[in-house]
Amino acid sequence: MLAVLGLPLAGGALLALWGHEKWAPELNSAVSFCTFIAAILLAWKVLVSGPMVVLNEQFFIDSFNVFLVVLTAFVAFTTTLFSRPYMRNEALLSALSNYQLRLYHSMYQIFCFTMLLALTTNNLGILWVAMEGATLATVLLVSLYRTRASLEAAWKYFILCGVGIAQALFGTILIYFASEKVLGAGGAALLWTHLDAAKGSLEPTVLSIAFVFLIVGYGTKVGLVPLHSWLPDAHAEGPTPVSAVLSGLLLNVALYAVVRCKILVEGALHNRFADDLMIGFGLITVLTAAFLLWRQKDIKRLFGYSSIEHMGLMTFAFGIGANFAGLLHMTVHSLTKSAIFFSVGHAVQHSGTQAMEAIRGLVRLPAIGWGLMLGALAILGMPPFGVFASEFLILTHAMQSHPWSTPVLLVALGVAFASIFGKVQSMVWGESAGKALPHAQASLPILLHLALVLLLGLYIPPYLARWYSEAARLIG
Amino acid sequence: MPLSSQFINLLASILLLLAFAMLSQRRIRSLIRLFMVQGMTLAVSTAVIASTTNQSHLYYSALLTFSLKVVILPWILLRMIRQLNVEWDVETLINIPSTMLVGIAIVIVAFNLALPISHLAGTITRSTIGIAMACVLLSLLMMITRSKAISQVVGFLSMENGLFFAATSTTYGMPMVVELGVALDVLVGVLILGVFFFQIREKFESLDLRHLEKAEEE
Amino acid sequence: MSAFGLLAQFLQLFLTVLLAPLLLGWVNQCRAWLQNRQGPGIDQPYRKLRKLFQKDAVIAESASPLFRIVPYILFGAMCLAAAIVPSLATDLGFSEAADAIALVGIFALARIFMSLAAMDIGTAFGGMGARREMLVGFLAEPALLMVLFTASLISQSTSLTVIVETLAHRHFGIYPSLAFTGIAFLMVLLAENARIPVDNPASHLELTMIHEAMILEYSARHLALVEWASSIKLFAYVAMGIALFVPWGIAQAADWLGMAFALPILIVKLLVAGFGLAVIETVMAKQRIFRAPEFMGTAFLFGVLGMLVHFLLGA
Amino acid sequence: MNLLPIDLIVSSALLWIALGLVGLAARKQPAFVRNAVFPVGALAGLLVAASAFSSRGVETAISLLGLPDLPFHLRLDSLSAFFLFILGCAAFGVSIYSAGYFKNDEKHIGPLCLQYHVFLAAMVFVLLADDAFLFMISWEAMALSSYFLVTTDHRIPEIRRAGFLYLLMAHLGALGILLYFGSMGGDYSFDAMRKSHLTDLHATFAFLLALFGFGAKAGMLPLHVWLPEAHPAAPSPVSALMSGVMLKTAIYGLLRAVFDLLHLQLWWWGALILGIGLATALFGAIFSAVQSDMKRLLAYSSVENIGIIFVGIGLAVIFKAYAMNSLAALALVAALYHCLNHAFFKSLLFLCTGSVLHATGERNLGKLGGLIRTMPWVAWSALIGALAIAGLPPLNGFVSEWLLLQAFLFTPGLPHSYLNMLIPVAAAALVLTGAAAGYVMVKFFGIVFLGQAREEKLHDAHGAGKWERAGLSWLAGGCILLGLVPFFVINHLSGASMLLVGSSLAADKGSWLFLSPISPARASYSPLLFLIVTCGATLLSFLMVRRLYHGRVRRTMPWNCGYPIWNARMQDTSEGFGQPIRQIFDPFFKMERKLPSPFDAMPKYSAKTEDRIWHSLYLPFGNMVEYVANLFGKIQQGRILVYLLYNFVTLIALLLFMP
Repeated sequence: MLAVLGLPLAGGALLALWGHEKWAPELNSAVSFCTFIAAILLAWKVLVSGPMVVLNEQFFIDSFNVFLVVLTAFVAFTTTLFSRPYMRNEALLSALSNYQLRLYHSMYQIFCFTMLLALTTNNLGILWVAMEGATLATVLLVSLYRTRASLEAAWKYFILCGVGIAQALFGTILIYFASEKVLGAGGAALLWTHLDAAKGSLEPTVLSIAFVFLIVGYGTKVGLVPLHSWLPDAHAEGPTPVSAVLSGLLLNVALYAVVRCKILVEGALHNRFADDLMIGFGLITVLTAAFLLWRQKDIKRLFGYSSIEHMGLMTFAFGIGANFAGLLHMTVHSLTKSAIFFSVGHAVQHSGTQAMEAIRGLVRLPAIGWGLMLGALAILGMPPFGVFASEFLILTHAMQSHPWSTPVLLVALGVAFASIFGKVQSMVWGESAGKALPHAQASLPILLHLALVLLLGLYIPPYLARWYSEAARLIG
Repeated sequence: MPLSSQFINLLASILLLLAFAMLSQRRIRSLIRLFMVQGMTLAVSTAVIASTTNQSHLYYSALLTFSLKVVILPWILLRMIRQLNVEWDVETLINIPSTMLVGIAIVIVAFNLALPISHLAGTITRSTIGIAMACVLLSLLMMITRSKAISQVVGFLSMENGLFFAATSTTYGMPMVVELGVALDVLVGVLILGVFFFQIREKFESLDLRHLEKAEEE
Repeated sequence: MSAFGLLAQFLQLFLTVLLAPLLLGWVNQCRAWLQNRQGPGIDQPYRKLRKLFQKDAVIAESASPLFRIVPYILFGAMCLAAAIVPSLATDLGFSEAADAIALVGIFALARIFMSLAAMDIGTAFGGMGARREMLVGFLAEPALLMVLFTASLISQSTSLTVIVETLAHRHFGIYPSLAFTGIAFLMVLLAENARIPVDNPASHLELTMIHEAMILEYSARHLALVEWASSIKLFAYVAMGIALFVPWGIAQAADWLGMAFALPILIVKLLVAGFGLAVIETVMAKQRIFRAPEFMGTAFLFGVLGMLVHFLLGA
Repeated sequence: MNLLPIDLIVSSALLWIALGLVGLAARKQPAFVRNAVFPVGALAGLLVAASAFSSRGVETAISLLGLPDLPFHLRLDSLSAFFLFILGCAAFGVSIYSAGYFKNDEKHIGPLCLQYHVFLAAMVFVLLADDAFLFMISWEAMALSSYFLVTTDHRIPEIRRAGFLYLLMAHLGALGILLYFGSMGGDYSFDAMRKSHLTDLHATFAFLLALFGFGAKAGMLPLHVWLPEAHPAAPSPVSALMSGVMLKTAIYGLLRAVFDLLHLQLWWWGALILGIGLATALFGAIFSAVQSDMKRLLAYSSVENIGIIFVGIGLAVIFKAYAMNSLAALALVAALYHCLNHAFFKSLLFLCTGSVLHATGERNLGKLGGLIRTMPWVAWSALIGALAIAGLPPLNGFVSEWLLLQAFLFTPGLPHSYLNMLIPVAAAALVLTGAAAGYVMVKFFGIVFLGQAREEKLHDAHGAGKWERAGLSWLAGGCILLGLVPFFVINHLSGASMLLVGSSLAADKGSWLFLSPISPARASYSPLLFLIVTCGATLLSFLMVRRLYHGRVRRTMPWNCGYPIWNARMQDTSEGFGQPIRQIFDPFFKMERKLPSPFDAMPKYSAKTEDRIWHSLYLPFGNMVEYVANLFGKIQQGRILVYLLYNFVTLIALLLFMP
């Protein structure tokens, strides 16, 4: 448990000192790998002995968050594998200084730390602190290149998420305000385990106001329309490994926070307010993002919007109670989206631009071209990839519980398909005009992710399925 | 109503007044001063609550607030405007009189929302939650109407103040761990922003946010 | 398939194939008479065939084997067509092998092979003729099927034997549906057999010719077979018309006596029909080739109308 | 161990996937891939066909894979067995052919081999699927693998465009199918759907979704636009499989959806399918007549044939709705038989175009000609295919059209006067389509293989290799056999028609020689006798002529009405050949024509015909999406203040409207 949190923190400190060295990427990977192993051990323990509360009740691990911990650690690890050749290329192509490299490596680990902290903490306050920390860590990563565009993106990111997160804090205060009556003042009143036990007796009015603030607040980080505006910019301008973890992990963590709060509010309210809110946000997000995809010209913005769309879909899924599908979608989305960003990163290096019309013939680098093509198809919900499985479950669930919503979803999925696929196709096929990369590209993480997504599309191992069902039950 | 409670209500109304003042203030330097006063008010109110309720950790809290929001942050901000040489801000979306009207509407909304809640509060300061909420929303409004980066940050920080006020006055403060974390985040955030300002100025030769509108989608 | 059926079948086939050129000769002779000419005599087609068979064949150097096979296929297909149209008797050995739809199929088969052979050499005329022929067929084929469908609907069968038996047994009366289809059939007959007003068998004018354009490159025995096949086709069509619209007198069931009577009756009918054809060809003018679609479209329309009238009036 | 047919079929499909991987791994040894992998794949196809043919009754299996609550269900019944039979037969011929064909594509052979075999395997699973999830997975895997095959030559922009359009339409269709399954309810296994009882309205909704989804795949009007783009773009064996087999999976899906999974059928569904089918058939026929690219011509002809199959299905639904089950069986058998036939002759023709393309490098009809002399094997195979597709006796195309027309002739029994009146008109339209098919095939065969070579290089065109010949012969042989002895297959179809409409064609009423679906008095047809008589007469005449007049044959210039100059440019062009049709059906086309003026030094004539549907339906739709996207785009101002305002407004609005 401690290792899961301690390792990235220590790694961050180490890399702050030596992040510019030649072996820094290896160290980065090694730290992430150890974190991953620790996460697996943790998961194993939870799987065997059930939920646990440790360290003076400050940390709480159940099947819901432990699965996200493993996912986060895993994607963080594979991203470091990708980041190694990518940043080497980047250091040559964009002439990064030692300071920037140090900053990058250490912030990367700090970012992982804050995400893991947000996932494992039992204290809603700490959850908030960690979320804010994650924002701060990534702001610096987004503005790493110090170009006008990246500064602009980072500024928007900072302000919008800052405001959002402040609203979430207000929501948290309101929850504390309500729980204090029941649990008494002091530390216990913000501990999720206690709140969960007492959620039935919390004051409904307070909690519904709190939930509005929380969903607007954390929803900003999730990227729910109309609070999403920071997301495409931040994805487009940061280094690609950061885009990969932003899309693949941070959004998940934010959604995790929303869902945790939803569980409480739902328990207190005894009505469908929280669900309806999530459904509404989800649908608006999916639809808007789909149409916005149509207009994109920058490859990373394109996939940024695609992340928005998928977060909307997940929010919708949790809203209608398709929790199993939502969790599965979280998993496959972060695997697929990060794989796509890996390919995109190299593709951009290969062609020297992020403008899609200038990218052609990526298939000349088979791992990149095929990675992007298959990844895009996977994210669009093409079987036999796992995204299809989760979308199938979400859609079928929606058809039974909220039939009116299915046309909206289908329109959105159709438009998203036309938008993304048309663009990806013209980038992957055709004659290549790019130049060779100075360092060999990272094919392994791409293939690994896609293989996992393919596997999940055809077969969900029983222990994973049990895990999901367990977590889905927890969510309610 | 006990005296301390009345006093706190007074401080709360001062906060609200300050929020309006900030909303109408065009000069950045005065804005920061107002922010300082806001921090001061906050610290005082925290201390008063601490003394009334004998919540010792609130003293630390008050101290923290004071040092951070009255001393450190204004100092940093003032230094910055001196170095960056920005004095005036211009309102962008809405002019100031209309902003005030919107602000009043917001206060009404916030009060009405808080009405059912404040009955529940067991603290001596129950009616303040509406004011805290109004402060938060007013600060948000201020961020929307300003075009200079620094005034946005001030708005952001005053929002933080509103939150803090909500936390102390309605619930006698959050657990210490949380508060420390919040404070750390705010501090780091401001430091990062400082770095940012210089970078932005270096690249754009200005701190005007209208330069940061390039990422439109055609 | 009874012994009688088989025998009757061969008898009819034999007679048809032999007599077919005679019908053509008769039509031409009548036309000559109507035009105040003396005419070559009704045995002229036979003389022409004999002449052609005895010549040496001249074939274009670019001709493929397809070109040389087609005349035989054409001849074979027309023989089958002549065999299954009941002209002498209804109890025919092969009648179960092909019904009305298959009959249309046979004509289509012959037409397509003819067109392909025409395109084989690669001359301008060949392609032009093939295209025009296919166009005529494209419109004539459905019209013919409509005619046959109406008959099939009346008799609840597509088997030609059954159709003829049913039609022959009904009470004499006015059948508007048959009137419509009769007109349609006549138009199809004219078009399919390259008669005026769609085509002129006697003309080699490039602007108008259809059938002749296709067989330009044939000579000697191949040409003889093609010509013979066309005369059988004409015969089959006329026989079909007789069978559909004036079926009385065709021998039914195993009836040798009936057959003995049927032959002279058939000859009389053929003479009348041939004369009728000649009259039509004399009084009508050749249409422009662009009018052909309209002409065939009208035929198709009549066919459909006939069928609808059948539904409407039940007759 | 007793191996059931379903096991054999599943193992063949897995073998295909394995072969694909082997091919990918061995991409550095293209000769091995061609001469070993593809033939083995062909044998697997034969195994599929044989197992499917020998299967009786219903076999089911449940796989370990799939979702936790919904493992993959497999089911082999007579309907899927029949379509698997089609798949196996066609796959055998096409794979054998591919072994020879891909020698020019050695660069791509690895991915090509994988995609090709995955495509085959996906089709198997589509046909075997017994739950919505597996069905959708294999359905989309099929679309995806064929998309990759279509874009094999992705350097050409048109091919990319075609591929995009194809996958987009496939995906939209798939969404429709998904919605259909969703509206059927239950736990998404087909068994549950069979048991569900929907109201009329609900069932109609489901039916329309299924029609949309499967129609998009089948190329039904007006969802056909992808088909003439995608089929020509693919390598020829793939076009063959797509046209020959993949379109049939859509037919399979529609049959499964309408007859098997939905428990009721309404008569107007049938009328709708019938109407759409007719429009599709007519549309396909007249459009293929004006094409000048040989593969596009064949693609439009596929549209036509799909229309014909739809007509059969529509009739079957009408009959079934009025509980005239034996007639429904007749119409259904006609449709199914046409599926089989089309698989054979369309694959054959596409493969022939493949050989022509390889030998000449040309797809444009205007640059071909006279190939019967340089590549006789291909030419004669193509002739068989062309005659079969034109519906000429005694080949297989005629049998299915004959059955279909028979079904039409029974409509007077329907208790619905409008239908009674309209359906014969529909029969007329169908016949018109058939005649148009003849026109098209004369154009296709005549221009490609007959006449003189329109380009110099065609004289060096080489014939097909031995693998290719083998593949062509298999399919051509199939066309002939299916035409001559339809009885056996039709007998076999009784299982499927029993399953779907609860009745079968009592084929045992006739002897094996005769085909008489109802009674010999109503109608009968004996292709074998037909052939014997025709051939007998032909042979007899041949022998007689030989014997009596064995004149010499002299070869010389063609006579050509005595015109002395004779060259290839004087032949009919493909545009010229299509001109009459273009003129008659003028309103159907959007035509651009450039006529040279008499003073042009280099006179050039060009005519381009386009699909009106594309301009009147798809482009406005695309513009609409564009417009909406721009509306949504307005919210991305790029100004942070505006974004903050969004946040603020959202918050206030939610607070105000909170319950």
